[in-house]
Amino acid sequence: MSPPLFQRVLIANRGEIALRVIRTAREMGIESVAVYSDADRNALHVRRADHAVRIGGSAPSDSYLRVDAVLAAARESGADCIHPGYGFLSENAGFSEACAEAGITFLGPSADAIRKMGDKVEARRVADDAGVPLVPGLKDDVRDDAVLIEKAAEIGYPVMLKAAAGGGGKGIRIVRAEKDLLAAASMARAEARGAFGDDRVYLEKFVTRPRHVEVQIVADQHGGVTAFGERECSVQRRHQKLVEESPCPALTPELRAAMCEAACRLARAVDYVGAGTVEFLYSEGAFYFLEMNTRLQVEHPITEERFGVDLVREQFRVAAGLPVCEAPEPRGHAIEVRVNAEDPDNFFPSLGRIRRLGVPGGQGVRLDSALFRGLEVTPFYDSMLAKLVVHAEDRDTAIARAIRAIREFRIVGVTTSMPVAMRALDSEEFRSGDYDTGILERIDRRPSDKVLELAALAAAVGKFLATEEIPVAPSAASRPPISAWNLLDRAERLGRGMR
Amino acid sequence: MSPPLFQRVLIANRGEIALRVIRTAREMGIESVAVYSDADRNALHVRRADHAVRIGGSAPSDSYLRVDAVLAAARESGADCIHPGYGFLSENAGFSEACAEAGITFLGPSADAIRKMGDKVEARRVADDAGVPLVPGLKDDVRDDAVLIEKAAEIGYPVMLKAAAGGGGKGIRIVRAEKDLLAAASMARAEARGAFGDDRVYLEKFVTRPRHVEVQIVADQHGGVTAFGERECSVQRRHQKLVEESPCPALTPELRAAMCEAACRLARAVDYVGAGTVEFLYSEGAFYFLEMNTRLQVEHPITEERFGVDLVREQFRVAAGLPVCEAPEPRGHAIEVRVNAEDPDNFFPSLGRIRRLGVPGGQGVRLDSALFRGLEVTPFYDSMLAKLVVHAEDRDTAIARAIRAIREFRIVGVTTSMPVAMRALDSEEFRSGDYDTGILERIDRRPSDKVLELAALAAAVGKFLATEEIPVAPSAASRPPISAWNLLDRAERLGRGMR
Amino acid sequence: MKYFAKALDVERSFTFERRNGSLLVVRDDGESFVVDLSPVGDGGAYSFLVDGRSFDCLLEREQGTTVVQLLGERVVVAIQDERELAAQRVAGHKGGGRRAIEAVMPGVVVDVKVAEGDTVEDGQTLCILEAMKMQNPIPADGRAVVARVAVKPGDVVAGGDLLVELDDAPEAEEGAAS
Amino acid sequence: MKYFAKALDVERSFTFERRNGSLLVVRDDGESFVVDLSPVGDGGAYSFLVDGRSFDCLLEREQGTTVVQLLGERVVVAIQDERELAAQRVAGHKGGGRRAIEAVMPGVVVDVKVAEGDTVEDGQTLCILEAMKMQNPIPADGRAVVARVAVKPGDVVAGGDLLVELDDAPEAEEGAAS
Repeated sequence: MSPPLFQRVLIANRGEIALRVIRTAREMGIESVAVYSDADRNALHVRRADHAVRIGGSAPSDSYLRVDAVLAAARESGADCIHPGYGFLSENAGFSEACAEAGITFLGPSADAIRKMGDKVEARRVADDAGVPLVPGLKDDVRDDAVLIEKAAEIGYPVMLKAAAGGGGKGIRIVRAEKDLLAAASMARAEARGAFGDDRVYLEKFVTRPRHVEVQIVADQHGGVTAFGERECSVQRRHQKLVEESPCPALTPELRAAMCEAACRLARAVDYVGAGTVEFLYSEGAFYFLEMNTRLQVEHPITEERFGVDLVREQFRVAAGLPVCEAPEPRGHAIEVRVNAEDPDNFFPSLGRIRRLGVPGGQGVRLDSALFRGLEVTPFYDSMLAKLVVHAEDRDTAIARAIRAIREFRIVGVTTSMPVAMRALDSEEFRSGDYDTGILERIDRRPSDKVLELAALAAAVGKFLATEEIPVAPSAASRPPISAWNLLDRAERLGRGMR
Repeated sequence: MSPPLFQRVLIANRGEIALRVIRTAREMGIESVAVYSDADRNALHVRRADHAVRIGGSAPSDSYLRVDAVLAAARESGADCIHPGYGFLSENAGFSEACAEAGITFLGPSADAIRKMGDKVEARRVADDAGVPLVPGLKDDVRDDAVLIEKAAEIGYPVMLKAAAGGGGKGIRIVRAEKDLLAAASMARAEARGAFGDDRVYLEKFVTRPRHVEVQIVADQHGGVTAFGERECSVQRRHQKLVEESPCPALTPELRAAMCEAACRLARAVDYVGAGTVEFLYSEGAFYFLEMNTRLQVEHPITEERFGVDLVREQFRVAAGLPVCEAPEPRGHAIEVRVNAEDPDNFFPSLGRIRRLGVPGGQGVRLDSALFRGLEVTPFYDSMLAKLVVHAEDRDTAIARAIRAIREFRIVGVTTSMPVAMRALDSEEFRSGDYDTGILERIDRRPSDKVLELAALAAAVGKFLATEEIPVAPSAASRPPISAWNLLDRAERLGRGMR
Repeated sequence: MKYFAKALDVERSFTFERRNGSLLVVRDDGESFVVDLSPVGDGGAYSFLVDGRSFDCLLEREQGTTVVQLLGERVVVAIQDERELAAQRVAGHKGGGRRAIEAVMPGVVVDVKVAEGDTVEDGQTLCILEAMKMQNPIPADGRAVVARVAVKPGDVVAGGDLLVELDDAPEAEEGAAS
Repeated sequence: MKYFAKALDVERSFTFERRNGSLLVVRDDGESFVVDLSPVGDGGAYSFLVDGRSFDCLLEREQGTTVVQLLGERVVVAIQDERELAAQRVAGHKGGGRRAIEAVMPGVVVDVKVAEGDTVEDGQTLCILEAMKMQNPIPADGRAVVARVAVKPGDVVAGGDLLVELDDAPEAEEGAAS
């Protein structure tokens, strides 16, 4: 075996992504250093790392967000590189800079690239210059009716009129045909003046049935950029992704190639080094730049499964100055289901202790999680408990595999989002492949009658057996062993029913 | 989705292989029927199937080996096909026949093919006729010294002289050069006469540093046979495989092609239909037929991982009359580690209840097991608890991944063979790829000093903390919560140390 | 004895019978099932056989309800036997009265949507609690009048802390309430 | 107080000290370690930090021994504190005497290799027990004389059933025993 590329990596993160990096580091012969907050003393990323350093209190601002504490831990433990994971400090340009100053390799892009892509206006400008398509629209208000009509025709209907001073969806009017444009414009101006005291309005294409599609790239220090295909991430609620798949069922090979090319152009335009994701809005044969995430993405495993690459390994490799690998021929279809600790009906976070855990297995099933029996799910961190990733020969089999894996996955102690994901996967809309970012709102949230009937039956049988098995007049000597459940039931009966 | 190939499959097996078949059946839209013995009422294969039928008592002869009970269960549950798994009835020609008579599809070869390959002498004859190489040797005793010398030269030294009436390794003499042949022959005859009252001896090639290499084939009803490469299974003890890998690091592309071709010829020679494995002895650039297993093999997943195929799906497909798929280009390297409930030092079976379970995960890790917390490991069945399968870009990474997955795998309640497998994987001999069936005997069974020192330290700290935390004069009111462990320690101290 | 189960809008009652070592359940619609509910270990896992069909299920029994997990779904089933139902009927209908809406989890109050004296409808958002990186609207548990608002934006609350107190509102007209 | 640990041929003793909230262990060779052994749940899992190095470990404590699982290995550690060692010394050396060799698991006796009166060496196979599809040689636990053979080939035995009784053998010469 060749000597490892780095001696020791500090992972400035927690949970499944910290574990993800530890695993690849170990496989590459690189020692790992975990950092932890007080709440995470017993977390799996601490137990699985080779070294562990406490960096502060439970609140992220007291630990995982502290640049000084993380760098001190790196120095103390002798780490020669830092992996930021996602979230926390991963898109903090100052952190990238501080690592460079401390002589520790940051496994991500330069501060400059992070800053450019982190500023929405600047990112759009860079993308535009690099020939990456943006959602068509005007930058300024147009007062001349004839010009407005001409520009709207150029953009193509439907178009949106957006109040310049507005935001959060306020002051938007959708215009579907030219005949309605001028009337809508004057109404929009009047509304904007009333609401914001500013009657300027912009024209922008209204993207119908939008899909969220993103391209995974890895760039090296020698100008090499590889695109590892795309991921379809339209199954979202409140802009939080719940299910992702690869490839996107809507793309033609030509569109895919064009999208990958555009992503690579953008990466080159900012001298990008490392793994990154370029997000696009896709609609009816066209795609538009949304933003670039200058880090490893949560849903990167579906790309890894299809391409047979390890993206964290590529991160280490390009950071060490090696060229990025060529993209192998992708194989089959991959789906990721995010398992969040939340109420499946109202998406409220669910806190508690994991009392029982049974994980799915078998062919084509990968679980990235930091779950263990006994884990306390606290309010301090993200509610994502696990990423269930399946890979199969074709899309139908991948969907079937994801559903069977969800059925095998047992978590007791907190409620999870799995039932919602299962119903989305099982829906006609998802199966058809022809869906958009509104899919979750259209999914039936009610379990089937079959399930409800079975649940009622199971609950009744459970109660009957628990009730029946308590002797009517138990004597200490002859009493059969009584489980905690039976005791609970008896307490219930004595406390309520028999009073 | 197209209609399923079968309505309902009964799995005439238990444990991980039953679960394996249930999973693929579900993904193909085929309902599954589990059968179970009394010991297996709560087994995972029963809980994960769509239907379950009790077939008898805990001893295999009272349940899983009963052709009548299995067929009755198939009729009762309306199954239209039966998967035999491995072991139990899977290589029982009468069972294949009985299924055919009952009008139920047997997911395996014909009774005729099973019989031919099940009879060692007949199997060798068929293989010989099909041009599959056998270990060179003579079928009869040769009394003429000149002929003996000539034949031994033809076979090539070293050769073995084996007593015709011998067996189990008794009465074997190895001859390394021609000058020793005649003396050895007369000694062997004398010994054979003394031991067995029969002085006939045979001449056979002595295979030095043998490796066990096998080829996976799937054959359809139309004469199509696909070979899915080979598996290297030389890490054995007492003829039980412990670690398997694919590809075999010793084979050249030419040898691999020749071995696959030979396996396909043999399958065609017996009109084979279904999945099967042709086992070879490999030594120094040559391979010799050992036997054919007319069923799915325990270690089939490493083939699935490399080729991206589902062999159980192929079994269903060819049984339904569809053509077998072409072998895709294999990718990377795969390793299987069998996790047996046994003492890692003496290989004794270890029985007990699984009290704690933590399974490995992440990229390239597949676990096929019917383990769950609470499982009773009984003496009735095979001691294999799980198959840990890893897949990676290259062999070095696959080895590293297998080791890190073993380190993540936690089983409390029975001892397992994992430490032995880990040391084998970590050995210079295995890493070099140049090993043979004797490798396990050469592996150091002692944990490293580092591990022993750490274990001593951990045990001491554990005992110190448990002892220290018991107040010297506890009063009921102020006593801190005492764990069961502390109580155990206190009992120990009161019962022994303080007496 | 009868057992009454309610899973969302599915309401059923069951009676039980033991026959030749098997357990027979008869449902109120006359359908009957041979069932075998076998506990796996002690954590609430069961192997549930219904007329030969097999379900891997989890039952978490709490006061008056059982949370059932099977086929990838999670269903909260209200479950009572005849005695419990009778006891409850004796206790009579409690009504709403004044009640506290409490923080279901620790978090930060980012917005308060109501003021004292407001009449709110069932499900209407009272305030918004941010926890675990998400904004969670806290809804009214029925039509009510806001008796007291105990928090203001920016407040950090622990799980169980009082957010809002509600009083029963005068009955709305039949049409509006349904 | 000193703690004595023995893992195979590694024998160590340790003393403990608490310093500024840290736990310091000093080993008999003078090496010292700052350790933190943090229990994870109640099943014997621990996060074990030794001078900043991290180990995910399992400790199963039994009478006089602790089974330690870490780094993929499983090590049985004999562990005693000073008091226990002193008590044991008082009790004195017990010696072997007559003892029963029992079936460690249920199975079928397929072969008996010794007869009454035989002198057997440590580790010598007494009989062969087939269980879980494997043949398991049952060894003598030391140099001994066979006092009684309680089974014959074909016998089905349960776990704990007597197989053979052994008596202490006269001491072998120094050279043969080592």
